[in-house]
Amino acid sequence: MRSLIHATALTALLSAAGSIATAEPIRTIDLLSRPQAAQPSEFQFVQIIAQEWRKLGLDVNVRVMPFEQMADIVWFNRDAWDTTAWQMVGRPERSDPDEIVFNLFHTTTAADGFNFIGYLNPEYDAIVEQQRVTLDPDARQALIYQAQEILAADQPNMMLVHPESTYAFDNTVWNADTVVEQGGIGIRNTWTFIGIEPLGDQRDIILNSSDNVQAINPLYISGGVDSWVTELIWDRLMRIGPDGLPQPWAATGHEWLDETNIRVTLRDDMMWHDGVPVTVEDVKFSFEVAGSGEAPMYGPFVSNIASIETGDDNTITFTLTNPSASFLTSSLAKINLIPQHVWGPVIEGLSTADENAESYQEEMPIGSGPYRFERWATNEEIVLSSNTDHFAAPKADRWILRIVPNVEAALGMLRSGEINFLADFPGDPGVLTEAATADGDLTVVSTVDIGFRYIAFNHRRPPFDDPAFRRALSAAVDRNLIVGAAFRGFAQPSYSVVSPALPFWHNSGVDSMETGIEIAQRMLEEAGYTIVDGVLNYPDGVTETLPVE
Amino acid sequence: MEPLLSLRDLSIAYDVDGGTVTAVDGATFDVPRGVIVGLVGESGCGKTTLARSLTRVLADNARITGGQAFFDGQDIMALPERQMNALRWRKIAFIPQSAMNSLDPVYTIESQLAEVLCKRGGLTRARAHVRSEELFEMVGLERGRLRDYPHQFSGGMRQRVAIALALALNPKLIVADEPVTALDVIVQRQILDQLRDLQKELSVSVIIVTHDISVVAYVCDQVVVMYAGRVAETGAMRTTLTRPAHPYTMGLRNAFPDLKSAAGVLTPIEGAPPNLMHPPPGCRFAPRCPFAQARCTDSSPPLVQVDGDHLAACHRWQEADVLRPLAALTQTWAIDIGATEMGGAKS
Amino acid sequence: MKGLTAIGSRVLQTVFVLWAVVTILFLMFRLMPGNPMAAYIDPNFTLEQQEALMARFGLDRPLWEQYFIYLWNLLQGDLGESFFYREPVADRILSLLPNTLILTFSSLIIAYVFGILAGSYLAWKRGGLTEQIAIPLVLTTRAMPEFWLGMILLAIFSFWLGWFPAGGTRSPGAEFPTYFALYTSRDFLMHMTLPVLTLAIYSQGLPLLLMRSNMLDVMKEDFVTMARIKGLSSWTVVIRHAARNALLPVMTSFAISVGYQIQGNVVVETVFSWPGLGRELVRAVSIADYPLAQGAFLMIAVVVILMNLVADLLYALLDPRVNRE
Amino acid sequence: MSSPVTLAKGPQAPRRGILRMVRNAFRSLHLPLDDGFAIAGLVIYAVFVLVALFAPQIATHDPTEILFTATFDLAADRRPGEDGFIMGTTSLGRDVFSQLVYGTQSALLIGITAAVMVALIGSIVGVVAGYFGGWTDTILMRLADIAFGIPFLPFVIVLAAFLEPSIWNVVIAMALILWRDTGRVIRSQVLTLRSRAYVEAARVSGSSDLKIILRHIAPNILPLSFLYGSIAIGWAILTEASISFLGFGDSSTISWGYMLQDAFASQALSKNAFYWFVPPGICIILIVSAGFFISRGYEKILFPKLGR
Repeated sequence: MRSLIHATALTALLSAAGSIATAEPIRTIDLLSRPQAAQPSEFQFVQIIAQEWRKLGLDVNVRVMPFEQMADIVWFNRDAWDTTAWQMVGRPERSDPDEIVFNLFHTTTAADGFNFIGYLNPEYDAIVEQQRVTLDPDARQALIYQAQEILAADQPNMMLVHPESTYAFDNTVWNADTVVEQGGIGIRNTWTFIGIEPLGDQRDIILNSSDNVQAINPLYISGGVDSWVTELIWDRLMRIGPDGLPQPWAATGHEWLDETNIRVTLRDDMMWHDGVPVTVEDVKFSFEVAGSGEAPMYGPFVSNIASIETGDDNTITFTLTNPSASFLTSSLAKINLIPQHVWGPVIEGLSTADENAESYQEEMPIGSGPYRFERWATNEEIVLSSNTDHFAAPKADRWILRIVPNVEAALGMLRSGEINFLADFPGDPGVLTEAATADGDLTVVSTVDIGFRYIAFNHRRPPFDDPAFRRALSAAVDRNLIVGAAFRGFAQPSYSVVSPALPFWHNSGVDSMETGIEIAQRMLEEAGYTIVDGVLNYPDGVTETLPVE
Repeated sequence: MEPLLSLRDLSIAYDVDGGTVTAVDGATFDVPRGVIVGLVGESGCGKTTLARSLTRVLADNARITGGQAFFDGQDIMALPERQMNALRWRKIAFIPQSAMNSLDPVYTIESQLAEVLCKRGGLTRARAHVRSEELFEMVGLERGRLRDYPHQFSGGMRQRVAIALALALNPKLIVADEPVTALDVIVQRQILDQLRDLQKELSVSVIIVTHDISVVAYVCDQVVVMYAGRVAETGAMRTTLTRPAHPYTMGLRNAFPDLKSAAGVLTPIEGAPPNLMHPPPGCRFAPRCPFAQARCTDSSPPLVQVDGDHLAACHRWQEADVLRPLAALTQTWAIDIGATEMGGAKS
Repeated sequence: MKGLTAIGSRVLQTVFVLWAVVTILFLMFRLMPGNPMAAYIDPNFTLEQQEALMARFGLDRPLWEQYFIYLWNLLQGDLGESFFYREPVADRILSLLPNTLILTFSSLIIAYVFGILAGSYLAWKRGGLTEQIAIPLVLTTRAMPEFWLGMILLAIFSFWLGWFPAGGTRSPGAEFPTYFALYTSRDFLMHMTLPVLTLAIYSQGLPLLLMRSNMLDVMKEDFVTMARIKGLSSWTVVIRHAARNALLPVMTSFAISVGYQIQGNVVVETVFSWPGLGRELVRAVSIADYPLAQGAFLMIAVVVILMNLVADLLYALLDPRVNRE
Repeated sequence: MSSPVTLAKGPQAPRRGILRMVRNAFRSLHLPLDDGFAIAGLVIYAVFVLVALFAPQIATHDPTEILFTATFDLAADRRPGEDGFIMGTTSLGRDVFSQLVYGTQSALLIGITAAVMVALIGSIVGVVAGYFGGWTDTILMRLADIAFGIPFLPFVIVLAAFLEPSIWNVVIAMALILWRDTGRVIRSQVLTLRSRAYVEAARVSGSSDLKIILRHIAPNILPLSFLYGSIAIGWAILTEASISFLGFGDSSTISWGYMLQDAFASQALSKNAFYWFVPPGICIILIVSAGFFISRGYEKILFPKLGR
């Protein structure tokens, strides 16, 4: 209310001052959002942002559409949109900032990659290229800091929040002390599933997912839920630890021989679930298949590997084409180890077929991980059982994933004991915390996510090519309002694409922004924008030319 | 010999919106053993209601308001439902007007015969089958058609089926409600012949309800003429039809062709039967009667003996011999009696 | 002979409808806006990879060619491969179909048994107070959104009273050697109760009202009166004659209801986390998995079309008046 | 003699003309006014129509407006009466009462347009097929067969997913599919009408087809169209609700189905927010059963035998 009064007063002033100019009005700006049914928070913050922007004299048209249509426009028709809500989800391998800072903003990904906003900044390109090959963590940290500062100044996107991932478990079934909170990910993680200790007779972890499992395939990066399963069935040389840093897993350790050679030693006590021992040849095979084209989604993670040598002493040596700072996270902690005796013939058969390994669903998936595959009832449940021979054998007996599309039912099941670990909760987290207080036997844990929500500006279309305009739009909205009104408090204001959940990489120097309608109006005024008859106009002399769609 | 059925003052009324309709009002007549009695009258005169009342299966809104019906000495109107039900079909069977609608379309004829034979006659399935074939032969149908469904028969054949069904349990009385109405004349005659033959053979009593006096003339021994819920005239068929004492019977005779000889001019009775919710005072036929006098509209004529078992309910019965020739003339009935007589009646 | 010809032409008509629906489906899914590849946007996914994917699913060919390939594959029982699950659509659908069918048939059988009994009862008690209350009540059950009813039943019987589980077909981790063992277990019965109840409450209205009005009609028929005149017991009159005849259209409506119900299941399967065809369809549509959506849709359509056929044949079978020469 | 007539035709005449038109239009609806249920149904409709017309006056807020408290906090999950919200607020801070009131508009809009489409298309198809017969009939009836082969709800889901979310998707789908029942029934009705003596007479006397259809056929099939139309109202509203629940609804237009979806997605059950998810359900039940009640009234007009 208060800001509205200011806005009108200012509008009067501005229009009086700028009426003589030959300025051109800014067209109606589209703001894309997914439907409320799918994304209530997004729908809500888009409404709020549109309300605020309109106070600046912008004509904002909110267009609500399902993700497929939105992606079709944003991704495949890059000249055709103005602004859109967008989301980056947190994944363990995004604990290394490279993927985000490089792919989202580098010039090379602007044409058909993830830089769909068309941000072009040679200075920035140089910095993110440099951090890729800087192996010294401190030096690399400085570069990542610098990149964040450039982004803060340019505001290529309007960062909004890092949501909090909220999960819950039954503390009468599970020992709360054994639940592991992984930074940027939350308590639903492999460490928890391995370490969680039953208190009584119920020794099965029964968790829910609102989405179906797409595939259980170590060579296919499929749905988000699928990774919960694959991470338990298959081991990797390294795993991202609760602190967000890679730590030895199937490997006992690693050693950089030089900038492009790294030697890894494999544990010698590992067996595949069918009883065959895990060898370095299996490891070599796994990385080769990932790069063979039969597993296209894994290709990028091994594309930097020039060659792989196995040694007699249970070692594997990777030779890289270029030095890579994120190799441990994005390759060693990413590639699933698969048994050559199972996959060898399969891959051979596929090499002549149309399909690739992504279409191959093993009847009985065989890995070496802490859980074995037991059963899969389509769209209903997946049952894994504890691999007691594993070096990190789980304390629980079974891991049972139930597919529960109805959020309300998921919560009901948690309270009735039908499930004992709420691993997916698209609903209102406030309800969870209230339920926990009321019941006493539920523990709710919220964790700030690596992922984030933002409004993407299309730099190909004026006025979003003007950093000053972007800065003003960004400054118009109080992030705390978004946190409170769209996320019910379960989020943190975001000012950087590198989440505060990654304390080593996050530059807290950019963690503030003066916001408010008056501030935004002043910024626009200073950049030469005017208001004529309540409509925001371009600075004098600037004409609106849109790219040909 | 005591008659098989004696109706005494039987009255049946329907409860309808806005009042009561007395469909049968004090009906009194006898049905001797081993004869065919024709119950004749225009539609709506109560004859069907009367016929149905003999089975005591009436519409939901109908009730017996008075009188008795002695069947073999028992008043069936006063029998408890259980005992009445014991009589149904075993003693009193029924031939419906339209056999098409009266046969259940989803069962074969055999199964419908068997239903009666087993459930009501206590026969075994096997005996029932034998009996069914026997019945089919009796009514002149091929036994091979027992397995057929009702819709596969022609109208006349269905009527034979209905007769077979009625005969199934050797009843003493068969009530046939317009048994041949829907059929063409040739088939009518065949069916009636069949009925007559079987009746003689089995010496069963039959009541044929009909609006067609020629049917009565063709097949009945006795006749009961009903008008507007009341018995107008009753007696031996030949006497009653050749020497009717009631103008209504005289009129009826003119209105129908002879079954045997397709007769010449037909003279319908003008006007319509009275509304039975508010029947006119006096003789109910008076408004349409060419011979009505003042007393006719004042008081109701009682049923009086004309001659032997020939009874009639007309004030002018004694003048019957004089009136009869007049009634045979078409112009007697053609004058607009409604206007004059009705007007007179009302004043 | 005549009957056979009639059945033959009815079957031909069914084949024609199937072909038409298949064609409509094909066009519908190909001509609608939205990029089928949009679901695979990933920072690491290159344009070439996307094109390779398009080629793999034959989406790079001309439309008419795609159509004939689709028809040809369909004739061989090949519904294509799911974009999302990367497995044959037919396998997936066939593994879900039993769950949907069992839900559909159980609820309909309950609905019809109840509806037929209650409908007959109401016909018997016509004009009374029972009817004055029952008819609006029945109409109301048909006016309820199924998901709303389901949610409320869920809240009452599962969350609040805790009598029945809140979703799925079996307890977590419960193992059954065969589908038969699962479907005959107490566990399955408990899980099935609420969804079946929801569907049954919704579907009982049709057989009930149909049975009632048919009974009222049939009770006025001469053959029912005749049955009474024959002195047959009330039971025989009502059941053997009245109900048997009134049941005819109700039974054929059962087949048609199967078709209707199987589409309505979509909503209830979502409420009760039931792994069925409807839920799969909704999910496939929302992730633009065309082959899967198309396959699930087709399977539902096939059930609908076949049930329309069954309804007609059933009528011929149950009513001797039809096609018996 | 003539002057008073001219006088009476003065300024009042046009208004009287309109009145008569309204009355005639009203009469042509063949409203089933002799049936208790049907009257109850009509009264329910009348109330909802009034609410829809005066929604801006009745509603206390803009139903899509995000509401804040004086201290700039989101006014979410307010109980009825709290902070002056009659029926409380949603989890996203919208006024429940206002949504309920505005939901009436969408419900009537969807219901009535769908009913009109279904009745209109079905009647046209039925009349054309039944009246002209021959190839026209064959083609139209094969189309009806096909429409009978398309599962309705899945069809709406696909349509709603591919087109931008809108309440009109339901109406479009109904127009494309649900004319089939109406069409078939009206066709058979027309077939019997066509063989009636007066239609034959009109045809022999050289009346044009259009004239015969409008004069002799249309009035006789109107009640039947209305019967199917009044059932279609319910179908449309229920379908819209289901589509919303499945997440294919239009969140920029407030409908009862949208409200229910919003409530369930926001765990209104767990929050015991009965004031939020019960009223829209009741409203749907009321308006849909009102349609059924009215349809029973039409049934009585059409098939008096069924009456009791």
